[in-house]
Amino acid sequence: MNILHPLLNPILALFLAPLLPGIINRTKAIVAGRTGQPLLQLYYDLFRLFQKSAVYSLTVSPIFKAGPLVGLACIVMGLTLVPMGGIPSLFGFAGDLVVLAYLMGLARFFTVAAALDTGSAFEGMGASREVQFSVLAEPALLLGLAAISQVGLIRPLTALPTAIPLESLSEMLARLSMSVWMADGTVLLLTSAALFIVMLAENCRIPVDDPTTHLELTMIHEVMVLDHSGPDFGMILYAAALKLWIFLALLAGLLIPVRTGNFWMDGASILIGMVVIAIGIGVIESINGRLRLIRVPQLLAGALVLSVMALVMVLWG
Amino acid sequence: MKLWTETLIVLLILTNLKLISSSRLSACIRIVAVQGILLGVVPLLAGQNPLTWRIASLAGLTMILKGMVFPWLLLKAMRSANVRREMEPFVGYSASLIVAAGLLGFSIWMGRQLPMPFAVASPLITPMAVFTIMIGLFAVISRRKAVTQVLGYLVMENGIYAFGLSFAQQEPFLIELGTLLDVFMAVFVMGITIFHINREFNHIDADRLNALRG
Amino acid sequence: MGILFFTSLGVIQFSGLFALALGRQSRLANSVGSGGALVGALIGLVPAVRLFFTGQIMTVYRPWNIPYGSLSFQIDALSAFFLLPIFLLSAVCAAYGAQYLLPYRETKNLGASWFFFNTLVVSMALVVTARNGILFLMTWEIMSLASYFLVTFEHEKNQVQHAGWIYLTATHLGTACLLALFVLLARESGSMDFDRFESLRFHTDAIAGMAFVLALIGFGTKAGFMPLHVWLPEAHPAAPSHVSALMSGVMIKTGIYGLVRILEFLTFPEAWWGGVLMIIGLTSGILGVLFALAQHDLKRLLAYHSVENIGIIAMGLGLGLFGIATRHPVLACLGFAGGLLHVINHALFKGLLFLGAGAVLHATHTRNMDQLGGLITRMPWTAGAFALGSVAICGLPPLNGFISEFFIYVCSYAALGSPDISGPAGAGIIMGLAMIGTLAVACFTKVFGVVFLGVPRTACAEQAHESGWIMVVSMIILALGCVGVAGAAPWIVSLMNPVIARITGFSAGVVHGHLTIIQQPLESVTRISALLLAGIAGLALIRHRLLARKAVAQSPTWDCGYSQPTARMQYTASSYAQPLTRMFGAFLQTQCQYAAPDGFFPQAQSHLHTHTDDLFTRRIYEPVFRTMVRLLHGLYWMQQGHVQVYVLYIAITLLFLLVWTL
Amino acid sequence: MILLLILLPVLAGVISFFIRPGWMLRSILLATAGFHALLTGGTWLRQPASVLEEWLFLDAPGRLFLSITSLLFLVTSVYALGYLMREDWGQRQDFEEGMLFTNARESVFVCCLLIFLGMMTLVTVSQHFGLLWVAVEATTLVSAPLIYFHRHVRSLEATWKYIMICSVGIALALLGNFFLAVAATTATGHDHVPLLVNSLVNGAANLSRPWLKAAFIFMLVGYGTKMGLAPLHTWLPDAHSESPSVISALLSGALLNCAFLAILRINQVCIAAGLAEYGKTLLLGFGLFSMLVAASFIVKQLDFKRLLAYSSVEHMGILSLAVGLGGDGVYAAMLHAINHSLTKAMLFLVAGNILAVYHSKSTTDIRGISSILPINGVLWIVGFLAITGSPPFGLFVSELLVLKAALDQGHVAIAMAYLGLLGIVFIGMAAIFCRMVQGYPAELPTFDTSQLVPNRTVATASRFFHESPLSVLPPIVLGMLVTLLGLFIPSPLQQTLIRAAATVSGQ
Repeated sequence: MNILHPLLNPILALFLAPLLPGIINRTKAIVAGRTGQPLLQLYYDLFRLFQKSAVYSLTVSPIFKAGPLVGLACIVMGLTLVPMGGIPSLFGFAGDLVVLAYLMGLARFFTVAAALDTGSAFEGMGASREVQFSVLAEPALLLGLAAISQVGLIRPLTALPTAIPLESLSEMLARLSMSVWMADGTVLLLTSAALFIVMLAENCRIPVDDPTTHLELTMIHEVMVLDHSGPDFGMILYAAALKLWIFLALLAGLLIPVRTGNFWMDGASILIGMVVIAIGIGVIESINGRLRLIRVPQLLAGALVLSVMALVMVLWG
Repeated sequence: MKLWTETLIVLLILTNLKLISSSRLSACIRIVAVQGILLGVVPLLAGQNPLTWRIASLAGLTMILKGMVFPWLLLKAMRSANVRREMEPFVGYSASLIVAAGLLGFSIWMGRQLPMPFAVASPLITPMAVFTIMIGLFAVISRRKAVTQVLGYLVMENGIYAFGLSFAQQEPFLIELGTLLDVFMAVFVMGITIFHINREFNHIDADRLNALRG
Repeated sequence: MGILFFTSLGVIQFSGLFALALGRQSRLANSVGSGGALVGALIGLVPAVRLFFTGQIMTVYRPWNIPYGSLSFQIDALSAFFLLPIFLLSAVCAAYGAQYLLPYRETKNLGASWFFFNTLVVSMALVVTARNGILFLMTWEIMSLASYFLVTFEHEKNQVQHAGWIYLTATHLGTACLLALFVLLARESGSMDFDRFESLRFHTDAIAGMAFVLALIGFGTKAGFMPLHVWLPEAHPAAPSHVSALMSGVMIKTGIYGLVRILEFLTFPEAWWGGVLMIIGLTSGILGVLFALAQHDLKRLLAYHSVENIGIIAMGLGLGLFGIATRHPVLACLGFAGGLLHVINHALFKGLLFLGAGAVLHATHTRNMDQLGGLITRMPWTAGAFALGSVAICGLPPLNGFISEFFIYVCSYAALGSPDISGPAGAGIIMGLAMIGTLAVACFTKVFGVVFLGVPRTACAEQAHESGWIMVVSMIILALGCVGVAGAAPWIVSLMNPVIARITGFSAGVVHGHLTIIQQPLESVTRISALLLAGIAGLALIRHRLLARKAVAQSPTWDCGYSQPTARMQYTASSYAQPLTRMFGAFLQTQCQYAAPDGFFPQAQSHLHTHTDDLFTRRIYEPVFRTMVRLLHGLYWMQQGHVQVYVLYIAITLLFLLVWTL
Repeated sequence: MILLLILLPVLAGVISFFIRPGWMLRSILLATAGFHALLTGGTWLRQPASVLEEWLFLDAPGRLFLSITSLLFLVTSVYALGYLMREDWGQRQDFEEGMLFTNARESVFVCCLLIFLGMMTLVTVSQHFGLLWVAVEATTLVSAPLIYFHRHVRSLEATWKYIMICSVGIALALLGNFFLAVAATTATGHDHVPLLVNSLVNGAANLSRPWLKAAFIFMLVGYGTKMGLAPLHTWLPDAHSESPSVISALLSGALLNCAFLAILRINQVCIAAGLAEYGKTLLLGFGLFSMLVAASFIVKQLDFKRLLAYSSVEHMGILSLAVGLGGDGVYAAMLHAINHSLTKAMLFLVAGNILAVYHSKSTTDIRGISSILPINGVLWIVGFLAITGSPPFGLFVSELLVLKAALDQGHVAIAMAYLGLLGIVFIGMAAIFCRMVQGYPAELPTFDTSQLVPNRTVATASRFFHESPLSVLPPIVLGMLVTLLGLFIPSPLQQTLIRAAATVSGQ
């Protein structure tokens, strides 16, 4: 495989990620029968925000200013660890999935700290919810990936395997060919469902969070960034788009069993998959309402249960 | 010889029974005095050895101390404390007799469990001694007045002493004398304490001395 | 090498004695005590560090006129591995303490305090080097007692007295198990010398299992395994902060040391040992962090986090045991390495956090987080160090906490592939670790956010000031340590080879072979961390450029149109944690006192007060103790003061014995 | 030499009965104590010859217990010096119930104290069971006036109970002696083995088993009463709490050991006669039950002198348990006896100091000892740690060895019970001792108001309470000794301990 192939995902992401929210919004608009925002709305927004100056609260400290920087940097680094189906990631190594999850954790830490730095009750509220949901989402994510790591392995029959493989995300996903899907489809479906829910939660989509609401009391992610403005806010929006990209890439890698070995073919299929999933998100957002906050943990717990089931099936199935 | 010995044993047992069934203190003290004198006779009868000056003097001393000096001391204490009767003992007089019957049974059982390794004047000596000890203990436990308790202690000592005189005569004189002296000292110290109790509390009810607990 | 080690201990102990002798000349005693500890600990670092480079084991043996005792010491790789954090943290805490204790110089006997501090340091060093059961138990108990006296520094407070009692009780009961453990080992081996224990091969599983359980309880009490942890949340808040740092940072780790050392003697572990340890680890980890989340007291919160981190260490060790029991050397090596590395990491960041908490306490005189806020502008250095410590303790990259958790994660993922019981064990640990990690993030965003960020909630936070330079430098050193371990992670792996070889009993070559598996991923992690930092710097630069020619405005925080926001409207620690504490309410059982406002113009003050007691204290220990006292008092009728009854006892005893035996 | 050891204190005691001036009495006391200690020290250098047809002989266990007794007596007599000088000999008020009382005469006190020493010496050197019995009984009688030194109602009550219970116990022991004599008599009824320990051990094969068993029971119960084995211990807390602290120290530290020695002697005969298992069972039972009873009374005990007394019951239980376990346990018992005596005496002396300042024995009222009596505060805590078997004090080693003995013999249940009870005692004592020492007193003790300046503050109060050397040095010495024994056992002592253990376990 070409040494440049792993660069595909980061480069595509950096340029195309803002498109994904656009696709979702267009879908929602079409389903609702509205004209809706242009597909490239986020690009315009970002451009405008980076042009603007910033307003900072009187109470804030450097932590507030560090929040968007760390958030964006973490997500960008995360990008380098995500493969696109059969196309390996840039820096893949054994255990990179942990690093990926923890980079998002670091981003969360600083976003939340920045929110608390303003001293606003609303932002504290949002921060509090954000960390609450992550408590269930992250185990679901890591267990789901654990299940994937065991799919399609040739499991030794003897009690004493000589070596236990340690794999990177790329190797795990590269294995998921059609034949593996035929054999372990249920596990993969369960995992995909779990990861899909995690994706909805992590990217503040309905039914967990409504990115378009304007009632601060009910918001989660958006309310945390109320005080950010200008380039800071731009970075936050951009990071959010990249994060969505990461999850969609993972999901598409999971759901699209095209492992031909042909770079263009594999890449294109994953990209198409991502667009399809984005449209799917749009449809779901159109036909669902946001859950009551108190119900969200149940949804996430459901995701966790799905992951555990997948893992149980793959370990004993 | 055996006849005399057994008569003595029965007498001792009877004194014990009498002791725990009478309420008048002076009567009790007198019974203990009688028991002391009877006890003085024991070495003369129970031993196999011919009568020596040692045994004779021991018998004499026993009679003097147990039959006269102790009762006198106790009577004096009783008078100074101005008590005449054992009021409401913990165990009533009839019940005491029933308990005594039980203790007698136990003593005989114990005598059977511990057969003498050598020939003795009467197999009843051990039960008698144990019974006397038990009655003494019972008196200490079931009676309220300090004087009665000292009496009980004395009876208990009598039992031990009876046993010792009968079977442990081989032991040197010093022990026996020492024993006597010790008992004497004990009663003396107890008497002094009773005197103090009477002075401090204006009563000699041992059961009311219960400030120290827990 | 031995000379240096004992010189260091001598310097520390004698300076402690000297400080004690100086007594009321507090300022001088303070300097002597802390200076001696600092210098001695730095000297002591030398032999410990040198062992890792020369591999030369130091052994000292002298006969000792105590039955079964011998003055036998050895610094092997495992000892040295624990000596490193002991001496490092001791030195830092000693320096910090010198400044921290100064305000007490009029009212307290600082000489005594330093005497116990230095004794604690010396006894810890001796605990991890002793090679004789009696010697070990003695130093162990002296360590406990010294720390007890340190905890009760402010003994005039009822709370501190109570905390001291709980600590003393817990540690003593733990020691009781250790007594039984060592006596058991001595019975099997015929000697109290560790060398003889080592030659021991426990073929009787029952005895080995019993020894393991005893070790687990005995050492677990000191380490703070749930449910034996109850002394930690009491003792750590009560102690002066440099002492809390030392106790939480390294003293509780002597429990881990003891456990590992005993495992070294019990050559053939069984799978259930690993299972037990893992379940303890999961329980401690998850419940520890949950209880931490529910606390308002800063130091109590940190104490619960020690329980959590001990849980993580226990998970690593549990995986290691699984590995040995199920013959997966990879698991054994990675698990033990992860657990032990976390020992050092936890020492660094928990020490740092306690010192930071101490600085806050020093400046504001309160440990109640809900009264703080906005300290970052008043104490920037402390805040910075604390933030770094917080990121590290959450196990987030690019700091050291992540490195050890990464070991354990990798180990768990590796375990998944094995067909035996290790698979589910690995899955459990992945889930637990993920949960602990996110809960820790929740908890430390709460701590950092509520204490340092926002605006001050009360006057005491308003008037806070930065600590003295020694305290600040101490914190910075530990912060650098956190960064350093993370940066040097790939090289540290090779340093751990002899330690792991010692524990697992594998040859150095085998251990090296298995540990290299993680070498390359670690290098990648380091690279990504470096890139991350570079990325942040780059982004900062970009933003700087973007904003360079524009007017940056400042305004009050947007409060959704509310016209008169006050500091009291900020989210408090309790409200921040509320969704999570409610979610896990079944475990936490938070008690709530609430007086609702009444009417349109409420007159009476309404208030809300929540309190989360320790579940195990309230549900298990207190009832058990109460029952015990009641049962014991059942014997009170014995001593009612009636002499007749007393004589009756004699008679009954006599009759009973006669009837029974004749 | 042995005779001198016994007669010296007795004669000195008799002489001092007729002397009035306080200083003379005190110098006689101190001189006798010192000389006795010197003589005892001499026995370590040269084995004294046996006297009175081997009735008196100083074997290894005897020497051990004699040394404890002599040492304690010396230390406590130094303390008593200060105590007697401080004591107000006129009429004064009892601080608990407010009534007036006086002390006994100083000469009576010194006289009894010295004879007490003589009798305890006699116990340790007696090889003859009869003589041993006489000596033990004599200690009871001479110590009664000592307990009744403060002539008030509570001490009188304690004395009465002490005399009554111990007399009954001792009487039973006497019967035990007679039983032993019967057991030692051969079938003809004329010839007999003398009641000397050695003769009985050597002729053990000819002893009558049932009688020996009965003798053991009676002696165990009898001397056990004196030693304070539960449930025969009932006099102990009363006597210890009401007697002057010097006397409590001697009772706990020396007298209980003497009774223990008596039990060891008869146990030795039993072992030789092949009744080892039988004796062990009884000793184990008494040991554990004593520990249990002591533990239950120590927890939340309201009177600290009673607490110390119950602690003595506990340790007597440990001694009994240790001997019952055999093996290492016997050695441990010997070591433990020393350690316990030193520590308990130290604690009682400190308790005396605390009592003198606070005028209260309540564990709930006394606070902040360390703030007004710093040295005593430290000593109190050290004593607590030592008595509960924490290192680096001697009891740690001995208690560990007892545990080892239990596990070595395979008595897992006993080992667990032992550890559990020790744990309970520790917890109970920790709660009481720490609270007493820590903090500040709610109000300052008001005893010697002349020493206090007005407007005193609690924090500075320590400057106004003088801790005289005579009151703190003796406990300091004891504390140092017990620390030393925890860190290092001198070789001569070690050898004596081993020999003593061998002797009493019948080897």
